[in-house]
Amino acid sequence: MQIFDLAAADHAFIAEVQARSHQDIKTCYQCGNCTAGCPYTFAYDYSVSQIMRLIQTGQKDAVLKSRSIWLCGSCQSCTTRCPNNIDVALIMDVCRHMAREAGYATERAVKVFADSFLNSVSRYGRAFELGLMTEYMARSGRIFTDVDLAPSALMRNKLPFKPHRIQGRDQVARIFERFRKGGAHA
Amino acid sequence: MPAQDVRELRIVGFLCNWCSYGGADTAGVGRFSQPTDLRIIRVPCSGRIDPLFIVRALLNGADGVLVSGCHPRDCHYAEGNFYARRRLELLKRFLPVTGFDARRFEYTWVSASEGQRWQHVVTEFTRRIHELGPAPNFNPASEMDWNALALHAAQGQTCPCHG
Amino acid sequence: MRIGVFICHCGSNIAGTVDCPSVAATALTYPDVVFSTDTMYACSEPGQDAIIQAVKEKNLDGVVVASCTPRMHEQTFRRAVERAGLNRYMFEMANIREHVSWIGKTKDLNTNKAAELVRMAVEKLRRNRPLFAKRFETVKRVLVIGGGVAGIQAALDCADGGQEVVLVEREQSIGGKMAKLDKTFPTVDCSSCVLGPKMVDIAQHPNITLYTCSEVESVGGYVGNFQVTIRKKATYVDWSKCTGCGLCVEKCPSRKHPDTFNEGLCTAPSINIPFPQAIPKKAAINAASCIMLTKGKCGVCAKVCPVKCIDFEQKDELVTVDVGAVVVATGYDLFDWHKYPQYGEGRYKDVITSMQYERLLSASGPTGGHIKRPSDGKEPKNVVFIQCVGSRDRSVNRPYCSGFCCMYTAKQAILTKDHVPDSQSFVFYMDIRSPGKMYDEFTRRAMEEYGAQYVRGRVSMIYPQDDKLIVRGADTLAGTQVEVPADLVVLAVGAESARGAVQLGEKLRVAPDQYGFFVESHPKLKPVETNTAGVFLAGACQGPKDIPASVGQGSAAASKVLGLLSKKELESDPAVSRVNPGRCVGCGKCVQTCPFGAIKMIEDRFGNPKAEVIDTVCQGCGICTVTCPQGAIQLEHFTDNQILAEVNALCPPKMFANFE
Amino acid sequence: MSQLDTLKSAIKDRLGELECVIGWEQGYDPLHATPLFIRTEADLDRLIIGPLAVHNLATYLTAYKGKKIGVVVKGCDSRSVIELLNENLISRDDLVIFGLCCDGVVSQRKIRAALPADPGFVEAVDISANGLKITVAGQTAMLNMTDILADKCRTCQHPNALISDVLIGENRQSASSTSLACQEEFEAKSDAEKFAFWQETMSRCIRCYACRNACPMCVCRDYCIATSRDPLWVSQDNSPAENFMFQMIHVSHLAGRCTECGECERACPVDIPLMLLRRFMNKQVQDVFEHQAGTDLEQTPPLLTFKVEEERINERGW
Amino acid sequence: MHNIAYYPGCSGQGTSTEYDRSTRAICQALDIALTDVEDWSCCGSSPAHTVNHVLSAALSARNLAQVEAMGMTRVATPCPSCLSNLRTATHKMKDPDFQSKANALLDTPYRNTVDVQSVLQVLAEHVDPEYIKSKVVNPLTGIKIACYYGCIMNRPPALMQFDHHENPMAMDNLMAAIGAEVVPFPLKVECCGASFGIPRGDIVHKLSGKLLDAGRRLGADCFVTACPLCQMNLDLRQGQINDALHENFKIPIFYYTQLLGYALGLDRAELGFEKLCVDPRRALGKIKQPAQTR
Repeated sequence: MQIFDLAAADHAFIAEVQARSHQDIKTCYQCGNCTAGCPYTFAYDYSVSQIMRLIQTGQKDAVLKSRSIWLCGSCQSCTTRCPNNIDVALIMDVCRHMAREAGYATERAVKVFADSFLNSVSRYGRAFELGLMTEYMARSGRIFTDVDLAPSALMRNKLPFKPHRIQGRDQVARIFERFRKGGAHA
Repeated sequence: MPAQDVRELRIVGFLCNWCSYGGADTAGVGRFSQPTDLRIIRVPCSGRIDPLFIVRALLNGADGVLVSGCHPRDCHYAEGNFYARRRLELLKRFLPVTGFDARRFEYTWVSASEGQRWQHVVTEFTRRIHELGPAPNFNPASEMDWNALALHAAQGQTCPCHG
Repeated sequence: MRIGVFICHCGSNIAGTVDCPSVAATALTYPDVVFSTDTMYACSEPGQDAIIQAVKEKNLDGVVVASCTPRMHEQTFRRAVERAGLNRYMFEMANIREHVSWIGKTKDLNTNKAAELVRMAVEKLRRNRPLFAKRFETVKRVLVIGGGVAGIQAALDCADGGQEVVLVEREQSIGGKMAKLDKTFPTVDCSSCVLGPKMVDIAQHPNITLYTCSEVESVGGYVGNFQVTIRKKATYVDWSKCTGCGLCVEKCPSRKHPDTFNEGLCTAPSINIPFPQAIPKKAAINAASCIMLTKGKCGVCAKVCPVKCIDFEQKDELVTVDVGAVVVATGYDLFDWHKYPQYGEGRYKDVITSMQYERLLSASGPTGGHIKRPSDGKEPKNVVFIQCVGSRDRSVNRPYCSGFCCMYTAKQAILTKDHVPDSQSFVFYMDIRSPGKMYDEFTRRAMEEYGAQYVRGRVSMIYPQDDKLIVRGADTLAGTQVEVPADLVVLAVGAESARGAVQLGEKLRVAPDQYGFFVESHPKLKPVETNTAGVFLAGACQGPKDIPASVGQGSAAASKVLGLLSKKELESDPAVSRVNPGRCVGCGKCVQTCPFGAIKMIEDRFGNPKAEVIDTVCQGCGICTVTCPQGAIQLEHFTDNQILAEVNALCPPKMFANFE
Repeated sequence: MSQLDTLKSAIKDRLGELECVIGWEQGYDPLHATPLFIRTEADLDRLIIGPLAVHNLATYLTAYKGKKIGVVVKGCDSRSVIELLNENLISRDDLVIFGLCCDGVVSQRKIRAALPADPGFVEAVDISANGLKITVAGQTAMLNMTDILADKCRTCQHPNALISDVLIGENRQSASSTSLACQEEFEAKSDAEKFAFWQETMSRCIRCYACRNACPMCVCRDYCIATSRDPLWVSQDNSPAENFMFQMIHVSHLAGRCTECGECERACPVDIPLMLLRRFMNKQVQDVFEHQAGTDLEQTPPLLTFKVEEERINERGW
Repeated sequence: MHNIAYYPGCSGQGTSTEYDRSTRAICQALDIALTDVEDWSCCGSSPAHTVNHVLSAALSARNLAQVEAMGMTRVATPCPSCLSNLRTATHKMKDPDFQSKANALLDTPYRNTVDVQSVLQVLAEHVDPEYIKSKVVNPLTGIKIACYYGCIMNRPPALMQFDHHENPMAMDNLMAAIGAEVVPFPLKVECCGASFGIPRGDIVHKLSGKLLDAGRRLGADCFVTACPLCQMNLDLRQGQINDALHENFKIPIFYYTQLLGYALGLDRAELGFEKLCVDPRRALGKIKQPAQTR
């Protein structure tokens, strides 16, 4: 198991998580309610409450390199039931942002899927499912993803072959463009 | 004595002994840090606070006056804060006609257990007073100002009613 | 005037952020100050001796101590100056600890502020005058509100101490929450075996008058002389005749309303005696469900009653008693767990409260002491206990620890194993709070001897699956999620202030805290006193408490009452209002606003109406002083001139003369 | 029979049982009235009423406490009587009230301002419904009533005596307007302007206490806290701040009691517009407590009572 | 007659066209006029908020600004994911600092004057259930339904401000109103695996499988849902779930709008039952025909 040096807590990291999430990390008393309700716990390497604990103790690397922050489905069960009114799902989101910015992607497929999705939106203004699947398969190398579903979906006309190009797709593209330039944090 | 340090303004507090003075004590016991401007005068009950004390303080040059008592219904003397609420509300509403900035006077309720609330009230009120800055002197501040005022008054001035 | 000033260091509490010697030096420049010094601990014996010595040596006639809050040590120093031969009101305090050193970080600002507070105190002291207390007699009778174990203890101790006691209980029987319990921790002795004899003592004690089904309607007066009105609610049974034979209870045809004593686990007849050991053992009718009272026909109870004590016409009755002191022992209520929708909000019958579980465990309960789950009456095998339901939870505005749930849960886990040997208990906990004699050992026994599985974590949700309840929680020690298929889930609900506590507090002028628990006079030094003289607290009305602590406080409150009433006379605070008849125009505005009726109108020798204060009734609030436009009625020790002196000390007027 | 004759005969009927009846007579010249204390029927001949009878005679009532007297009141004056009764400062049994229905009174200040120069001694005044014809040194000036009507009459809501044993005259309509332009103008000024205004005004104040002495509600008389050492609220220093403190005491002690008769302002020798303070305070009292002093015999002054829930006082967010 | 801006969401154009069409059909039948948001774009869905909140808010706000340009103040969407994103953007942009950051990414700034609701909320709060009952021609008597709301329709409650966050009832009430038997489904707000279907199919198989199992234990003939993603996970992936968990679920997953349309007797072509992967005919066959009911 990994051994943490508590004296080497990264206080800047703690402060950044707090500032970006507007949540007070210290109010977490580790009751585990978030973990108890989290449907994704079985897939995590650190449970939600452990992520909270690692943030409390300033273990930046452990948090940002964890799988868990990528596998959170933002289902809000933790946030809804936290006895200390902490928006835990938001903190998971913030950690994922910070991990991206730091160049980590422990669950690479999840990241690639999100990137493919947004590329699709940036290109057409709306999500183009078939297109983003293609990009995802190409970039993740998982070329057989859900091929079993294709006949069923195609047969029922669930996947249009052409993207919906909206008139304002330039406006949407500019959103992404300005975002990349400005690197807006929040 | 006027506030000696430019960092401080002169804020006078009137607090009832049972609730708010206790709340201020609770804040102290909890080491809830606060600005130092406030000076607290302890009275048994907010019902003892004559609005004229507040007027006196303002005319003497106080930059802010803060009154705090027990929450309505919680008065140690059952009814004191009910009377206080009427008197203080009327003063608060009356101040604008005098030219005193009504924001320099505030009244609120803080119980003996509300140390954090007291810290919040003091911090916020002090911040407000600092935003308003030092209060103008009703009496002229220098001999020259005295003379100017006397001259102006002697020349007669336009009164809005008797024009 | 010759004033001495003492600036206390309070160790480093004050001296840490206030330059005490400099404050003392500044004080020497104030008018009438002839002596000024700093001292390490003014309240200590050497500190007080130094004050006394200085008064004598320097011929002082007034003393200012700058130290902690006057709410802490004003009395201490007043006694000290009295020992030095001064009147106790020739003393003022400047609060330079709670209001200066503990809240400000900048030393020069703190030092200046401390000096100004001392100046304020000096200016006030210059306008003080000696005041002398009046004496008055006390009523030798005490009111105890609440007949739970704390109230029972307080009542018995007061009664044994020779005082008359009036005990008022809202419910039909005394006994409170403890009467519902099966066993008690950490001894696992029978609750009713412990409490029962005390309840009987209440009924039989010659000094105790018991009013059940009764509430305090109003309270007037002051320490030593309270007037209390008690509302005796209609029971529709003449208790002077009722023998408690129970025939009516047996025959009552209306048996559908929830049995509150059994926490709604079963129903009760409309005329009922709540439990076999009830004190008083008298029947009472539930007006809301009684067929006679709701529909005008039936009357079976009246027909079968051998002593003809049923009275459908009975009305509420008001009783007035004079008492010298009041003990408040109104206890607590249980948190309403429906605020946790993730636990089913009552949709799942086999999710019950710990108090309901007590009733299931109790031999006098609805199942005769056999654990049967409500849904199908089956004996549960997997029993899950969830702690901190309504405790330590900000999201439901209950951030405090209820204190006793850890212990009663351990007890219930032990009893579960006793009742159902092949059962398995699971206890979801956050931390185990067991700081009492034999307490931690007891929780260890639950785990080690009785095999209760303690799981550290909260429970996020409960949902039914077939005839089980799936309890999904966390095991934070294992670092993951856990699920238990439970047959019964027991919620360890926390304590909250008793319903109606805030309203009672208004009547008694005892302030509740933000959660509705009554505030004691001092958390350490005056735990059973309140800020209203003559009103004392016992038990969980002051904050969640277990049985030993409640009993201890009941006795503590009783000792305070006995101490108070043992004096033949009490001294009134001389800081009361006083009328200057010369200035009084007899308009009576002060009489109109006084909340205590402490001012009366008299005629002077010329027949002019004048106001006069009744010293022992006046509580010293000063509402009258502000009401009087002539300033004819002044609250002693807080006169207009004294407060104006403080204002002027802080904000000196700019005089025209200053420029001449 | 004219209103005056009706009044005279009514007073004559009751004079026997009374120590005196307070009314008005001509003062040092025909333009000025002065209070008349009627003790005999002969005194009755000098009685006048009308637009020159400006004084609020209720001011004298507390001085006669314990004696049975009569008083002539206009609508506004009657409010002072009601307020005094409500505060137990006078006894209804000792009082016979001759109520008038009033067409308004003049402002001497406005008359002075309307005349080309200070008139000095006025030779004759001819009163008509439209105004006054004033003769000074043989010269005649016609002044329109609308120009010289007192401010309080412009907004008068109670022209008919609200309380009386004998009511004389026919009911008059209350004024349509309830606000005065000068008041609104002043209130609209900035804090700094108002502050400077009072600074300057208060530097004129000579603290003669005429405002206080003229006030029917100032019943403290010799025991006013503005002129006592114990308690010592105001120093002897004649500075604007001390003068204003006195005025604040006055306004504060009138809170919820002032009947807006305007006597304070009328009495001021240095023309301080004290009614600016009074009217503003009364408006606040009306807003918060829905209270208008001296309009109802059953009312309690708002600062002598309270409600547990004050509908019109909002908790400020702290 | 309510006139509301309508934001269909991308899936309405692809994987859940039947949801979009049936939604439009029932709204028309219930006198709710929907005006499509002009030239709407993707709200960014989960991928956007997992990347950056300002970006996510800007993508949503572009559409809300479009609603403002249409002079409307209320927009409804059938999709909970869109709903969550749009409402989050509205909420976050109440902070002026955040608002200026998000608006800096946009051509047309959003003034934050639009109220966002789900179509379900519009039906639950603005249409009298008695009115719906009165319009029913094919009551769903005989069919047992598990209502599944998904995790973000009602959560977090402070943001969504609709129905109950642990035990929502809006769909239950609607289905009961049209005559169906609603089973007390305990996992109404449990997550189905959300958008992990593609990158982490195993997660969806496990979580959605659990839901199907709970429904089957209660004897539900079918599920109804209000979420395209949930529907896709439960329906399109039901075969994958069966393979992964060695199960044999055959539970059709309807959109609530489809069954509502059925009960209202709307044109079958508008309801798109043929788009469902798990054959719904057996479940629909449980519905007693009006003649039999009488």
